Amino acid sequence: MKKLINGADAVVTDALRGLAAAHPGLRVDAGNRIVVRAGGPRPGKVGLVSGGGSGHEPLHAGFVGYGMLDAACPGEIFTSPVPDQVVEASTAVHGGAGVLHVVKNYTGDVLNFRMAAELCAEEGVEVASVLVDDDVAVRDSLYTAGRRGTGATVFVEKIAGALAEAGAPLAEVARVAREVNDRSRSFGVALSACTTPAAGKPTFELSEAEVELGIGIHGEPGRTRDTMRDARELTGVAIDAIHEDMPLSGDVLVMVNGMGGTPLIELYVAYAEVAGHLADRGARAARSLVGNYVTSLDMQGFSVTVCRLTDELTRLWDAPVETPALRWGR
Amino acid sequence: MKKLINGADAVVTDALRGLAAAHPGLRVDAGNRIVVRAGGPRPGKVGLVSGGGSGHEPLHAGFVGYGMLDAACPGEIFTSPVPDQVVEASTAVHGGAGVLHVVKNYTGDVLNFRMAAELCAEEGVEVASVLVDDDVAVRDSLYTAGRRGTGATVFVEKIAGALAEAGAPLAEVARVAREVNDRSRSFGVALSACTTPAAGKPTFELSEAEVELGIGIHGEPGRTRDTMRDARELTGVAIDAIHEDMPLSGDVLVMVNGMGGTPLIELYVAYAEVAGHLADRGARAARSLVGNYVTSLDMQGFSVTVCRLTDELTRLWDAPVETPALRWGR
Amino acid sequence: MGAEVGAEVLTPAFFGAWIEEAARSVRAERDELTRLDAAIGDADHGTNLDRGFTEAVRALGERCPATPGAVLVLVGSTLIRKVGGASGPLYGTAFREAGKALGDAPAVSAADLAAALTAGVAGVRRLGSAAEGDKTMVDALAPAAGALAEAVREGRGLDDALGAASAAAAAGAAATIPMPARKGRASYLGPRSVGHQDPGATSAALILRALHTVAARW
Amino acid sequence: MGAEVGAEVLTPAFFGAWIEEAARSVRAERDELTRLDAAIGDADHGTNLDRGFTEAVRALGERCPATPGAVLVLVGSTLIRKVGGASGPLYGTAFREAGKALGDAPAVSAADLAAALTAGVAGVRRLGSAAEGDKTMVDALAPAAGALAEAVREGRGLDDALGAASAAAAAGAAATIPMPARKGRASYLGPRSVGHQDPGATSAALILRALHTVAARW
Ligand SMILES: Nc1ncnc2c1ncn2[C@@H]1O[C@H](COP(=O)(O)OP(=O)(O)O)[C@@H](O)[C@H]1O
Ligand SMILES: Nc1ncnc2c1ncn2[C@@H]1O[C@H](COP(=O)(O)OP(=O)(O)O)[C@@H](O)[C@H]1O
Ligand SMILES: [Mg+2]
Ligand SMILES: [Mg+2]
Ligand SMILES: [Mg+2]
Ligand SMILES: [Mg+2]
Repeated sequence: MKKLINGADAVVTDALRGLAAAHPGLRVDAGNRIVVRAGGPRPGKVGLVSGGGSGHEPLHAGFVGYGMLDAACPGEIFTSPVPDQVVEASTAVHGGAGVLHVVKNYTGDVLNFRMAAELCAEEGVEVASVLVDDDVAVRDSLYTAGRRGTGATVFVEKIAGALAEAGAPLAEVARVAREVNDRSRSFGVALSACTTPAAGKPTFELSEAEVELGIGIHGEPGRTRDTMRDARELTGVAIDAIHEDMPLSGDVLVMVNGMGGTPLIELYVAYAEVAGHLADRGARAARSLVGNYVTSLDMQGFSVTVCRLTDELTRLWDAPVETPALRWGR
Repeated sequence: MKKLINGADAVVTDALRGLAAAHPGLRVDAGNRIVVRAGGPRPGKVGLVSGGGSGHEPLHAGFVGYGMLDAACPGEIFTSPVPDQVVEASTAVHGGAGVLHVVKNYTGDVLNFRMAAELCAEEGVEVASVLVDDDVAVRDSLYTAGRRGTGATVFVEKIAGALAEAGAPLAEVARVAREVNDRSRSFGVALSACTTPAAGKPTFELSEAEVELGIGIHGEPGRTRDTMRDARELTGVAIDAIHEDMPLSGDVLVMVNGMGGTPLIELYVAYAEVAGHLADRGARAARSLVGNYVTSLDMQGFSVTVCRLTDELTRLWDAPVETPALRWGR
Repeated sequence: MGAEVGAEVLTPAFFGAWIEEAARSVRAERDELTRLDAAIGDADHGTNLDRGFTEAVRALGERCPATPGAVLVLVGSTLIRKVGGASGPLYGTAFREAGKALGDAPAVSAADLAAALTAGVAGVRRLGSAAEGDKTMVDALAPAAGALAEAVREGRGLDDALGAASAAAAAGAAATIPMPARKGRASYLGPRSVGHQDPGATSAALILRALHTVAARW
Repeated sequence: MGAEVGAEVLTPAFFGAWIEEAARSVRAERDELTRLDAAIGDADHGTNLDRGFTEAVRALGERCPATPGAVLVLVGSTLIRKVGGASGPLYGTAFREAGKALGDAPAVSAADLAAALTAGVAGVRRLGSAAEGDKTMVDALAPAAGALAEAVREGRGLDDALGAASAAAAAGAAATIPMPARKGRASYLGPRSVGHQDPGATSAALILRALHTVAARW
């Protein structure tokens, strides 16, 4: 393992110091691991708080800013944040209109955010939570912890963030956040495993001829190991899996997301195929994102996330946003 | 080698198809490999054209749009474009006020752009060229092809693009482009080599204990092989090399750039150190970019580029830009 | 050695020694726990627990709680505040519930400890809604609580009783190997989780073994 | 075999055959050229030239130029239009300058070819400003042009003369191994470029060998 770090224990704190130095629009508490929009809470605006393990950059701290998150709580690498962080972030952004927690569906995230929400309630901060669980690779939710939250998190945070910025009440912001999640599905493929700084070696081994299909974003192996194929076929597997779960039609918002170690040129190759697969199924990629948004350290691979748009969602997607990783309209 | 592609020969064309599908603001001719801003040339506006080998994404096509490039000509992987591409792009964006070619200093780029400029002149398109040569790792330019053009290309394209957008004449746009280059320096470090689709294996081998110092952006080995060190020391080597060549002081624009295979969390770790090293030398990172901007396929590593700002350059850097990879202010 | 089962010999110092021994043991097995988690999870269980128990030892050193119950509640709260992930709230709740079950007695008996462990396991079950056989820490904790309660009922000595609990936890952890996971991250792997020992069950067995180690020299 | 040195026996078909043979040879050595370029450059020389010569053969097939000069000018223009990189303009210029030197004669002599090769090399030098010893294609092309001119002056047969040119190119390419590069990408490596054969000199030797191969069976 070779990483551009100062030691496994220092990665998260150091990266937060870098984030603070690079983005004066963020207030970063590197010690307590809280990233908040500078300027303090806006009275009457619903606060949006998310968080999760580190190693998925730019998620979540890279989405803190105008029109998206008010605060992010990064945990250790692949480890959900602790309740204290979430409570502190929630009170910091509370402008009197309540706080929405955007929680990816992992046992750790769910439990820590749940404890935090209870503590927030004790402190008089009204909290609503939305659970993101878009990953169709996880089936049989009776026998699993349920679907993982992956790429749709970006859509939920952007769209709910736009509505919160427009001054909508907590219930409305929560409603649209849930709607985005309900209308979104993801599927991921790994060409190589990632290496956590603590483990120091890849979480699994893949030969030159193999891929993992249906991976999550924590370096865990996927549902199945399969033979390596070209971009057209691999994206076809992803779109098929999504389409089978949620038939695709009409205008969609689509993200081709890199897992951290895949260069942009390959993501554009993949996007060309995804757009084609969507068209074949009668859907139209009305809006798109191509790049590294929800990563898994240095993993090579990609995920596809599709959201079936409504006019409202499209309008909120197009609304101005100003964060380190997503910016338009201002 | 495992890549998310449909075959080594198809990569560039496929990626351009993906770029076209993802960015309706671009007019992409995937066959002839020309990427132009939609909407055609604006009469009286200087056209900005750049190009170079593919494999450096988002450079250059990702910087085509309002306030930056008018056209990009992507060559094959790591191969400069041919004169025909440059001529076609130049005539396509010519609004009567001449065209600026932004050329990275490589023999191939220089020769092909020079031939293109001659052909443009024959067709009545006035062309000025600016050569970007910011890489301090290349010394003794008497015995080399001269310094390579690397990270400063982004600064040159952004700042000259802003001036062109403001309606400045060709000579002015060329002047500021040269000034940005003159005030900018870069240094790169590789933790691993990249693999070109055609070669199918890494261009060099590095052990777990080694790094290459002073690399370019084409997978070539650096000036020296050295022992792997932590982020603080590796960024120190880069800043030292830059500072030795161009003493750093005052406000600077700094980019910590990933080579394609290094995740964002590590780039932020590196940025924290770079900001510290700059402060130690009495310079202030007044503006910054952290991310993958001038890549080398899947190489792991980073480069640092520093530009000593003036009030004019700061103002032009801050001006609105709307491209796939760089966007603010609109 | 071998205090009477009914005797209230377990002081705050005993519980502090337990947590110190657990911290030592987790530190020693950190990389192995992470390796197990890499196979069917996300490769952080060792660092998570190491961080948490290190903090717990520090917190006990700073605050020196006066009752066994307060020791365990502080340990649980510290784990919740410092670990994160699934195991933070789960272990944190286990220790907090166990501590609450001990009330504010200045010293407690093996029978009290058995009841506390049972309360702790109940807390984990409630929070994580995992049943035995789901391939989680419950598969080590539940048999351990059962074995301890049984040994106490049978009137066996402390060392002996905790030896039985520790052995039951180890056996429970080993028994997770052939199970397909139904809770936590490993469940995403479905049948591919079979053949690997659950990291949380493994750490639970370590923590029970630490309890026995401390009891044996008490 | 062995036409008179003065005789104008080299027809457009001869030059077409040369380019076909060069294309075959570049295709066969493509991966080796790329491997050499990976060591001290950017791993594209083989694909660059393969693409260029494939296009050159296609262009000749479509347009069938009527003179040797027109054949070489078309080849050079095609290389410029299709190759890119450093080698595209350089080889393109070499062929274009050589073609222009042949004028519009319907067939040319070995002496004409020698002069054309000299003109081509001069074009490369002018454009790339590399001298012999800089570890570039010039290190193969210049000795080849010299050897051909010399053989022609000595009145040797075509096969023999081109054999000498090909041998000189091969020797020139091999001689680049100990050189530190001063032009092109390899120069960035400074002393680390020593010990590797220059890819452009290697391809130049291949192209000269193709010329000899075709002459030998003409
Ligand atoms: N719902 C649950 N109930 C009980 N234990 C669980 C549950 N989910 C996960 N665990 C335990 O947590 C362990 C993983 O802990 P850890 O790796 O620290 O957290 P995370 O899974 O969030 O990375 C698993 O091995 C398992 O024993
Ligand atoms: N200035 C120059 N003069 C002559 N030949 C050169 C010069 N620069 C480079 N070359 C030749 O070009 C070859 C590299 O060609 P190629 O790999 O196709 O282009 P690039 O270097 O642009 O990738 C080198 O091996 C060398 O022989
Ligand atoms: Mg975790
Ligand atoms: Mg090249
Ligand atoms: Mg884990
Ligand atoms: Mg090359």
